[in-house]
Amino acid sequence: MKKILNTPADYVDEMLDGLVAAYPEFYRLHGDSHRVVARAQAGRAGKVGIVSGGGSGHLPIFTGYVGTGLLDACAIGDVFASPSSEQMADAIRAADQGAGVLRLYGNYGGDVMNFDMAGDLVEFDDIRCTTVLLADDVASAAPEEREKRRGVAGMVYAFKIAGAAAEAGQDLDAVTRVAQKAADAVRSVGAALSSCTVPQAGRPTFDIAEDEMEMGMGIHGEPGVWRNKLRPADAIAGEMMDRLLADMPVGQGDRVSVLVNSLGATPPEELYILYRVVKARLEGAGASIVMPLVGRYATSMEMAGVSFTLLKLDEELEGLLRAPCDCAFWRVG
Amino acid sequence: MKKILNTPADYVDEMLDGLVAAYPEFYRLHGDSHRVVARAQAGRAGKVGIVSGGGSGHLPIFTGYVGTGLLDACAIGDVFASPSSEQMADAIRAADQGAGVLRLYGNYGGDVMNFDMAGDLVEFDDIRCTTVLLADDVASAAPEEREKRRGVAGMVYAFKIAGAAAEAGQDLDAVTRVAQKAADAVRSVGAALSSCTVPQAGRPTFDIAEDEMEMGMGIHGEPGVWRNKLRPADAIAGEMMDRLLADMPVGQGDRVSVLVNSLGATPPEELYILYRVVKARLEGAGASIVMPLVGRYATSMEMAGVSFTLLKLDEELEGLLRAPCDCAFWRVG
Amino acid sequence: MIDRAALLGAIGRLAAAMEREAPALNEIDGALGDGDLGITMTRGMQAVQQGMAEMPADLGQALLRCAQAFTKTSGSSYGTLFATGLMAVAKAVKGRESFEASEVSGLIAAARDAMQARGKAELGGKTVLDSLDAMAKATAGLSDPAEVACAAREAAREAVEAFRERPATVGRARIFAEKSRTMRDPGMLAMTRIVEAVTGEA
Amino acid sequence: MIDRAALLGAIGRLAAAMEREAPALNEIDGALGDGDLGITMTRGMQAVQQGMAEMPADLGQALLRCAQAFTKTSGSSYGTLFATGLMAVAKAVKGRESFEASEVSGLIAAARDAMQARGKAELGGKTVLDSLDAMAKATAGLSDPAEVACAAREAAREAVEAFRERPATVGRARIFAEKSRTMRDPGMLAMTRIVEAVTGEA
Ligand SMILES: Nc1ncnc2c1ncn2[C@@H]1O[C@H](COP(=O)(O)OP(=O)(O)O)[C@@H](O)[C@H]1O
Ligand SMILES: Nc1ncnc2c1ncn2[C@@H]1O[C@H](COP(=O)(O)OP(=O)(O)O)[C@@H](O)[C@H]1O
Ligand SMILES: [Mg+2]
Ligand SMILES: [Mg+2]
Ligand SMILES: [Mg+2]
Ligand SMILES: [Mg+2]
Repeated sequence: MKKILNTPADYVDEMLDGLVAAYPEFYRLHGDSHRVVARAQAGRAGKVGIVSGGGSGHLPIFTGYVGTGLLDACAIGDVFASPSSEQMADAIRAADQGAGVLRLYGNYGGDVMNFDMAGDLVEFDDIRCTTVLLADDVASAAPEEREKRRGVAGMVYAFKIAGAAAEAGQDLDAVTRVAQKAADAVRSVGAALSSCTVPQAGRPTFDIAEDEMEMGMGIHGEPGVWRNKLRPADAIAGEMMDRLLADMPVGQGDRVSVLVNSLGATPPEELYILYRVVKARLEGAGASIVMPLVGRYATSMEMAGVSFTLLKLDEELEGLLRAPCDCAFWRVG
Repeated sequence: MKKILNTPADYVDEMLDGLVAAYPEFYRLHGDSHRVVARAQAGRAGKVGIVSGGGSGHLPIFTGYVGTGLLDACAIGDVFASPSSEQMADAIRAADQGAGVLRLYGNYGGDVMNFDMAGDLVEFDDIRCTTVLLADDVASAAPEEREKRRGVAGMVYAFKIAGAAAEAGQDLDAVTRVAQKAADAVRSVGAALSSCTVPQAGRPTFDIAEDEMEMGMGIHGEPGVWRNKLRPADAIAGEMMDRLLADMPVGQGDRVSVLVNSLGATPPEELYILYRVVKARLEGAGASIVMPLVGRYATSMEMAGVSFTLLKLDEELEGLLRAPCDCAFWRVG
Repeated sequence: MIDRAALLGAIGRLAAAMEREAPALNEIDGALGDGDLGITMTRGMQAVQQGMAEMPADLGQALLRCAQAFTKTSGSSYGTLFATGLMAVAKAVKGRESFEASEVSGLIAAARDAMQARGKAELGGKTVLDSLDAMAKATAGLSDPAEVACAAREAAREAVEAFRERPATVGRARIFAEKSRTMRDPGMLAMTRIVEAVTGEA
Repeated sequence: MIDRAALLGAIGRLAAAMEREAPALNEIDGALGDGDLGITMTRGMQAVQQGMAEMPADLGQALLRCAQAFTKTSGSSYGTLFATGLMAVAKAVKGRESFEASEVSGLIAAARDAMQARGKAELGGKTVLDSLDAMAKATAGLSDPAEVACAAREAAREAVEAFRERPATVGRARIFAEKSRTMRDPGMLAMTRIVEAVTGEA
């Protein structure tokens, strides 16, 4: 897969320049590292701040979700590489409106170390920080080791729910609690058809034959649970739903939201073909689907493939999910 | 490039089933051909109807833009194939609220014949129809033969502007006039890095080497103006801007909107890298950019590549561009 | 004399011929375009056949139904052009239960003109229009049914060959103008097969 | 006795060594991961060197600055762990302008523990922690500077080899656990090069 870029070394900086140039009403660069994006208009004084961050190459994750009812700031690293802890500390400082800051991000070793370190750094600024980790990828570890799972598209729901709680004026503990509740109620699984190319590497991250797919693959190309011939859409969707529902059963009267997500190159046409099965399975189990999301919400640049994310709702989560939000990539209400 | 589907023959029907299942608040299937999508709630009685249509495989074009302040109905063919004139006639009937219907679509031979034929068919229903064709691809014919040019992403602007005029209560002649004005003020150019695969064909529409790109290529793989080694992003963007501005100069004090569009697989990261150049060129010429659009607005499934579309505004067009609209893929206001 | 019975006979033969020729027509269309020409004609004629039982005696009404079968089943250029031609003939014979072989030339010309208006192509551009033009000219002044049939067939066949070396100028094939220079036009070839079937020589 | 002068000397040697070893470290990291280990160390040490002129005499403050150079320039695991270790040592010697060779073992152990808390990895998992652990143990009870240096170097070198056949258990390399079984851990190898440079044997 070819890429449109100038030099790999400038990829992320130029990408961020273009992003803030296109949407000055939503985003601004904060500080002088060029790797921290904050809301164009800072949140209300006294609002709990929410930061996220991680490697580049996943738009709209992470940076795209900086906006009202969502994140306050983000630190962005090179493609698939953690930002530095100083950049994360800067994002925390940008997000702080005096009520403390929730660090809400995906469970990747480097990001965890750096966000922890960033917390140590902002202790000097007297900013209170909490942490909620997304670990929603059911293919990445057994249920007994849930805390080892990778964080993938489930982040989108967590950003939305925590962001709504913060916007509603809840305090840091309350926002943290509801973010954790969302993180506990979300499950994802992905399947990849092709690799993306990290600009610095210049070649596909992994090789996969023209007639193969991999089930359970991670968004950086982490190995999945099987690799085999490409299957029909309904079989792929069926197995992905099996895996999600085995991990988090959904039954009569349950209310769930579902995200059918393209990892990048896979076009919406194919997502709709898959969504038929997702809907039939959930409604067949007696559940109601609330605010389904179908599109590109968490990607690996031009990787072909999809992920499904299931969020089981209670009244509180549903209210927060439906609350307004606004950024260049997603708007509710 | 691999595809997620069941059988090629069911690709479009299943895609449309999934689309209306995901967004019942926006879309419904109209009639029994299974290839006409109309607004979930029909427009006001007395509102001018706007229909579009053409082959599948370009989402959000065409179907995605059915919605308030945009289209009333669409007829959708197989991938890259015109719908039948009966289906177009059905779309016109669905769109008609007694004030006549504007046919607003891209200049492709088959679509033109069928929409003309559809007009003949709905004469029996006493529906008055007008036509505005988009022919915005500057690479597809010389300026002297502008009427032979293909219609590409410029449609998005035309839908928006005509849709806003119709929503505002303008009559058929007025809506047609302003749609034509938009069609005359819009220019596009594309560049492809890889082909997509038509499901029925099962192999890429065209072959292009791993280190090559093609300038001016059409969204169905129509040949462009040159094919050569892949160039740096800034060079690609520069040449595309050269081509647009040569065809429609933009100068001091002009107000323009610009669409930096992914043809499918190209991720937003790369669009932002390109947008830096687009912005610099337009602002360097003394123009102001109004409501830039950066994303996937008109695609060829999983084709890698981009298109730029420039719309020169006057006060009337700017007002209509900024008016509210709402569909599953685009919302303004 | 052409009446309802003759029409039904022609429909049966044409439907069978299109089914038989579909792979060949798809293949020649596929070399320069999307390879659907055989499908277009087969589907259209199947739909026409389904309406045969209730086919009106009024040939205008009957041919309008045939045209509609094509507007329903196909969005491809050829289907729409074919429907356009049928509608033009239908208009010309509206209210009549039969017409004569001597009228055929004028009816073909009417179809040609309507199709030209629809498709906005020039005569001489290596399309089905050139087949129709040749057929209209070759049958002009003739009135013996067998002679008319023979002249139409010959004209269609000769036109395909006469235009073979020309570049395609319309439709998808235009993109491959150079490559098309050695190839017969799919729409012209299809028209030959159509006339052959309709006149009972296929 | 280790003081500001000794620190500045070590910084100079380490910066030069990392620049020299960068390609080799990138390569070994690239076999199982993202190949940035050499870059991480080079960039970090360049930033440390830039702060050398104003390096405080308080070794706690000085080492904190060194740590910050890494938190600024790198988001890679090794950079953050290295900064974490430096911060732990900084904390331990805060307010002092020198410390003795006999304290080195305890300081290394403090770094090891802080890094373990940061990275949540187990000892024995084939990571830089195992190098530090071996070094802390080998230097325990020693007070002669040359002996301490020698013991630390030897321990680091031996640890790399002792863990060579083990599978990787943390970070990116864990994905390639099987492949990693014949390979030295990049972070352990880097620690060997670091000790060699700091102790003036590289
Ligand atoms: N505008 C036109 N005018 C006249 N004939 C046309 C026109 N466009 C196509 N044709 C004829 O139709 C044939 C192709 O038909 P078809 O396969 O249905 O086209 P497509 O699949 O590209 O819509 C051509 O060989 C030509 O004879
Ligand atoms: N959680 C951890 N705990 C201890 N050591 C670790 C940890 N993660 C990585 N390492 C060490 O760091 C080395 C890799 O560092 P680095 O290349 O910076 O990782 P990455 O580029 O994947 O972030 C490994 O060889 C290992 O020694
Ligand atoms: Mg064809
Ligand atoms: Mg066709
Ligand atoms: Mg590394
Ligand atoms: Mg790294």
